[in-house]
Amino acid sequence: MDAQASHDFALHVRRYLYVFYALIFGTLITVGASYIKFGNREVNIAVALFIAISKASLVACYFMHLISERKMIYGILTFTAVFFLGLMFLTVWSFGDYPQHTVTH
Amino acid sequence: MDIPYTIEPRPDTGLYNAKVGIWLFLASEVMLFGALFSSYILLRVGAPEGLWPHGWLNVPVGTANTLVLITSSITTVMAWASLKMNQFSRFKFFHACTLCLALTFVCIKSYEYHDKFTHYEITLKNGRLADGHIVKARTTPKRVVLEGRFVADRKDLYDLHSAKAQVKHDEIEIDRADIAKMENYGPRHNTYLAIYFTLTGLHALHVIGGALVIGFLWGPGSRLWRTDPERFTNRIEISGLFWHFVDLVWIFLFPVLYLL
Amino acid sequence: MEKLLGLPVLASEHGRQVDNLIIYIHWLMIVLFVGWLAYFGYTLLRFRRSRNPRADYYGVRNHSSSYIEAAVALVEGVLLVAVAVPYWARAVDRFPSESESTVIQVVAQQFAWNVRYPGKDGKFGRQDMHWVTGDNTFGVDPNDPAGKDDVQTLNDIHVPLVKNADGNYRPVIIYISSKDVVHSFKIIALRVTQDAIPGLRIPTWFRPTCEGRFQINCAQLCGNGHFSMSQGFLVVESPEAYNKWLASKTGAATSFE
Amino acid sequence: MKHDKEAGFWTKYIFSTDHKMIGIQYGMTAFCFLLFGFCLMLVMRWQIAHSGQPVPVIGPLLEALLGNVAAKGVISPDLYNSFGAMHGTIMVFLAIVPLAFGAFGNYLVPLQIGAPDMAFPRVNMASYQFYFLGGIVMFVSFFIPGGAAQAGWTSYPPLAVAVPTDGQTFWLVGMVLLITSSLLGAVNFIATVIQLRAPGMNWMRLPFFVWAQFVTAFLLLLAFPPLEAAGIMQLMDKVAHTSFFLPTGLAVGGQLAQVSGGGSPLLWQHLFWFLAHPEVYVLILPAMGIVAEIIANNTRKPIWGYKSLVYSVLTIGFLSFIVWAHHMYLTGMGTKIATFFQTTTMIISIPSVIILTCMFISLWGGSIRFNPPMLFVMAFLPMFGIGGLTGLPLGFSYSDIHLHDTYYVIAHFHYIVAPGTIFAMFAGLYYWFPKFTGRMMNDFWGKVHFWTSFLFMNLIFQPMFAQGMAGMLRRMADGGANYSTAKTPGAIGGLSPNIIGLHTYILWAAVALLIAQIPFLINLFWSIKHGPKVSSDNPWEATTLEWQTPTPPPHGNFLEPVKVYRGPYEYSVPGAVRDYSPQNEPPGRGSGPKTLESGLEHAQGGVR
Ligand code: HEA
Ligand code: HEA
Ligand code: CUA
Ligand SMILES: [Cu+2]
Repeated sequence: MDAQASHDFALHVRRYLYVFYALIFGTLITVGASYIKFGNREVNIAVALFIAISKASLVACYFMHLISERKMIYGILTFTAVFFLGLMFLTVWSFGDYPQHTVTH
Repeated sequence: MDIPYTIEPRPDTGLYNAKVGIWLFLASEVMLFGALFSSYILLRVGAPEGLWPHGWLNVPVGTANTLVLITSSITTVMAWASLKMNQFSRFKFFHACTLCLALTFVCIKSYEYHDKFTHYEITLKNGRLADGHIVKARTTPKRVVLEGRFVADRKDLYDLHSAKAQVKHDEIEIDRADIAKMENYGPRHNTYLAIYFTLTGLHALHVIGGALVIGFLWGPGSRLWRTDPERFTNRIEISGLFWHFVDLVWIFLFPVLYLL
Repeated sequence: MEKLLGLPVLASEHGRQVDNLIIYIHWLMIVLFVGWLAYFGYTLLRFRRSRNPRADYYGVRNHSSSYIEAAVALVEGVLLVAVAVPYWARAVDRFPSESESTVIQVVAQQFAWNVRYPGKDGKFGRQDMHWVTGDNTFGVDPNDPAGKDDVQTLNDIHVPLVKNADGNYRPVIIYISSKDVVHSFKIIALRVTQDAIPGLRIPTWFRPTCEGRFQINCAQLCGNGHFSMSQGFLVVESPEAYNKWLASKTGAATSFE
Repeated sequence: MKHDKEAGFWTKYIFSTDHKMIGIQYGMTAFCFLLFGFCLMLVMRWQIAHSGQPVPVIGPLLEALLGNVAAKGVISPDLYNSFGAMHGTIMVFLAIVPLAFGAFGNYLVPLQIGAPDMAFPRVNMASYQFYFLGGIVMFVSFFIPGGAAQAGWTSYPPLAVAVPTDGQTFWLVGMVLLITSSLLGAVNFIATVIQLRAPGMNWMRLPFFVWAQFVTAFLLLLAFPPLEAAGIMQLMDKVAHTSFFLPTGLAVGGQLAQVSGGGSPLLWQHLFWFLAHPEVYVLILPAMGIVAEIIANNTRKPIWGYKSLVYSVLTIGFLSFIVWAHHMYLTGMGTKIATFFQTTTMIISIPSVIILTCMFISLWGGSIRFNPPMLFVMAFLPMFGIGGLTGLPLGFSYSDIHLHDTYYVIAHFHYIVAPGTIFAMFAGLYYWFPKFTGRMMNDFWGKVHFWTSFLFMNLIFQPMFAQGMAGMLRRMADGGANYSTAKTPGAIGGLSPNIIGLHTYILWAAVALLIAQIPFLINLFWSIKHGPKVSSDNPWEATTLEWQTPTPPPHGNFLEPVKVYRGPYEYSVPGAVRDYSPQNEPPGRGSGPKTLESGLEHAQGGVR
């Protein structure tokens, strides 16, 4: 492998380290945030999930190189994402929409 | 005719076969854990008021484990980069770290499991509840000794975040005669623990599986480097992708199960 | 058309629309099927090898078929918007007021139907799942007065056939649940089907239009006795007979066997 | 070929990584399960028609094998439920899917796209072995104490958890194995189609069969994992006594269940149907693919509307993920959610209409050869039509009130899977048999097989519509006798004697259907050894690539690298000498200019 290429990789490596620090930081603030009382729990959930999603996307984009992946992969993952959301939301939704007067316990 | 594009990417897709394969596999994994996450949401939303546990898991330990997994992720990607930069020994070093970290993760996890299995909730005949870790040494066939506390209402056991939950734990002795029901914090104890054990158990299996693969590629499998470095690097990339995914799942598991 | 499809006898008001919808769709199906079949038979004869040795590369050049497809879509759309959705909405989201109706609770079990009436005070006793025991099927709070006069029967539902002030037959509202596995409360002649799902108490309602003794079916596999879960009957009778029957039951409530 | 000579018996037949051998293994196993599933059903049909009477002939055998669930050769309700559940499971997961996807797909997809093999041959082998293992587990479960799963192929909890035998546990383990197998297979198929298409084989030149398999693979890949998750959870409920699907206050058999409660039975139903609806399209799409191939070949003209076929199958694939709750209309659904699922259900029926329409119109102007494969395909069209059309009244929640869980549903889907998919499988076997073996199957006996099967299939399933309309319910161990007017005099809504009476006819039609398979079996096995040898590698004069290989294809399939010049169905090209122009035949050479592919575009009209 020629010098140029390995030089690029040195750059890559530096980027990986930054991501690493970001992830550590993210973890710590998630824990921190969970001890703050935002009034109602929903806010805590929102915050925690937001951080989790950003961490996840860091891992996906840089460690898994999704940031520079091929169209084909994007296609596959988009469909997966759509169906996953479909599964989750439709199911949750239908648990919220029973006939009138239905008693759930 | 041999199978094309096992190593070099196919021009129009720009991918080699295994790359497509692993991403498809990961797609199915997304649906697998996705379904379990959806179930988690439904169980949690469906739980009666005040009967969904909060703060039942040890946050410091969980945090430590999260950091362990994240670190293993960076070492993995480093290992791959070293191969790209043609530095085999560095690769060996980094993946050695990965393997140790994986082991650490599993150990910590099993410690946490053990902690739950030795934690008991006892319903007394008079309706009161005792809750705490069992003290094996001093528990006899006649009496049970717990490192814990008595409570009147079940709800008091559920939200350990709230201020009043910060209670001191002392040794309590209970005569087996007045025990109505005694159950440890195993999967069957409630739906929270059920989904906790299922999700983390499945995740742990993935960790172990990934570690085995990486272990193989690190040990005997690495001979391939001499004969066919290109292919070997690809294999490391593939196994790496899987490992990152496992890490990624944990990134969601941790807040969802430990913090919220 | 009912005859042709062999739809069974009908004894409820909304059942008419159920049957109509079934009939409309079957018209669509028959038209499509016969139409296509005719075309199909014709082509098979006309273009068989012996009669047409050389095939035509292009075949049909117009897109009249697109119109057929569009038509199918259109009919389905109309049925959906004009019939299926509104009637379903009426069935599950516009219940008659309970004061104007006969309100009953049914809890299915392997392999029978527990029935519960509110009793004289017209109020069901407070219920909660944590009261449920082997013999307290409905999970009624034992120390709630409203529960004391509740009437409980097994496999035996009676409802009166009377006209309300508004001139319609008095509706029947049944809250359906199950204490063990999933069953399904189905009365064919009344066109009523509602799964009995443990952990949910789901209401369904209908207006009987004639007296009679109706078979209650269990339509969901519920174990090795599923096929024989057929002792349940719903009797639609005159108010007098109904009141007499109810009176004969009163007081049986306190013991939950 | 060189490779084959090296390979010994084990590597060649048992642990083969050659997609063709794996395809054949799949086929053999699946056919056996198909027959087995049918035999289960025959026993059930006897019990339905003559409940309580010992099964003739095999009654004693059953008692010997299964013990007192079949005491005196009489089918007990428990055994009936086991057989019902296993018939469904076996037919869907162990017979049709492995046959349509595992066997035909494995053998043909690489050939049709001009690839030497699957992308991951070893994964392919593993996929078969997982399938085989899963099959074993399912099969063994019949013989454990208490017998196989009894909660229907849908395995609804709490019943599935409450049934006191281990059959359900075996079922769950078996399912996890089968799911793993399908996932490996799906990954392999998709990767193969994406990566290994021969030069020139661009997406719009893929045979429709490959498209169908491609979409099928995606359905398996993304729809199965949720069921796997659900299966794991039910396994936990069964062995670890968790309460994922068990609500609070459950009182099975008199006393309170010793579980924490807090779960939801409907959760399972959602996760199950999220798989099971796409699954039903997994059962039909490959069949449609086979149908398209055979129609094009035997009408000697291009499939009409190739593009719209492709878009329709993609649409079906996409929509099939968001219609699942039409199986749950009567579990208590509000208007909003019901409207959503009714709408999607209606929308998804349109692409099917389009597909069938294209098939029908393809016949116009053709020069139709009526050989056994074509006959089965010609039967497929109206049979699928009936099955599909009867899906519509089920698709509206309001009419489903009357039809839900009646024999109308049974008839609906059997018209699609039995005279539909099974016929397509037969057609495919007759059609590709020369490629598999290098010999032809007997025409005459093929036709006998067709006409008899066609007749008896309809005699079996047609009456079920009437029974369903009259309100006869599924899964009745006595065929609904308990609900007959005879049993409940004076009650309104009982089943009339002539509705019950239909059982006898169905029984004998089913027996006759089994007998009708004998000519097929003999024909099949006889032809393998003694059938007339094919004169050329391309006996049907087809255009697709699988016919451009030696017969049977050697390891590695093609002798020299393939290049593709035209669309899949270039039959009767104007100006060409022969009435078929193989995909890999360079332009000019008597096959007409390659630009004629655009003629295809024109033929199916740019509009769609
Ligand atoms: C391969 C299998 C398969 C296929 C393709 C389908 C296709 C369809 N199915 Fe079916 N279905 C099943 C297998 C299948 N189904 C199974 C196994 C069950 C039962 C599960 C269980 O409970 O055990 C079931 C149950 C089932 C239900 C639940 C019923 C109930 O339990 O109450 C519903 C409800 O919406 C439904 C709807 C549909 C619809 C709208 C289609 C549509 O996709 C159909 C579209 C097709 C057409 C509209 C035909 C178009 C053809 C023409 C227009 C040409 C006509 C020309 C001639 C006939 C010559 N199906
Ligand atoms: C793909 C799916 C599939 C297929 C093909 C079939 C095929 C058949 N099914 Fe079944 N069936 C189901 C899926 C299927 N079924 C499901 C999911 C259920 C619901 C289960 C439940 O309630 O949970 C069901 C339920 C079901 C019932 C209702 C039971 C009940 O509710 O109590 C009935 C009743 O008659 C029935 C009958 C039949 C018949 C007569 C066939 C016939 O068409 C069979 C035809 C088979 C052949 C003609 C054999 C061909 C094989 C060969 C020729 C062998 C070749 C061998 C070698 C080469 C080695 N099936
Ligand atoms: Cu109760 Cu079936
Ligand atoms: Cu469906």
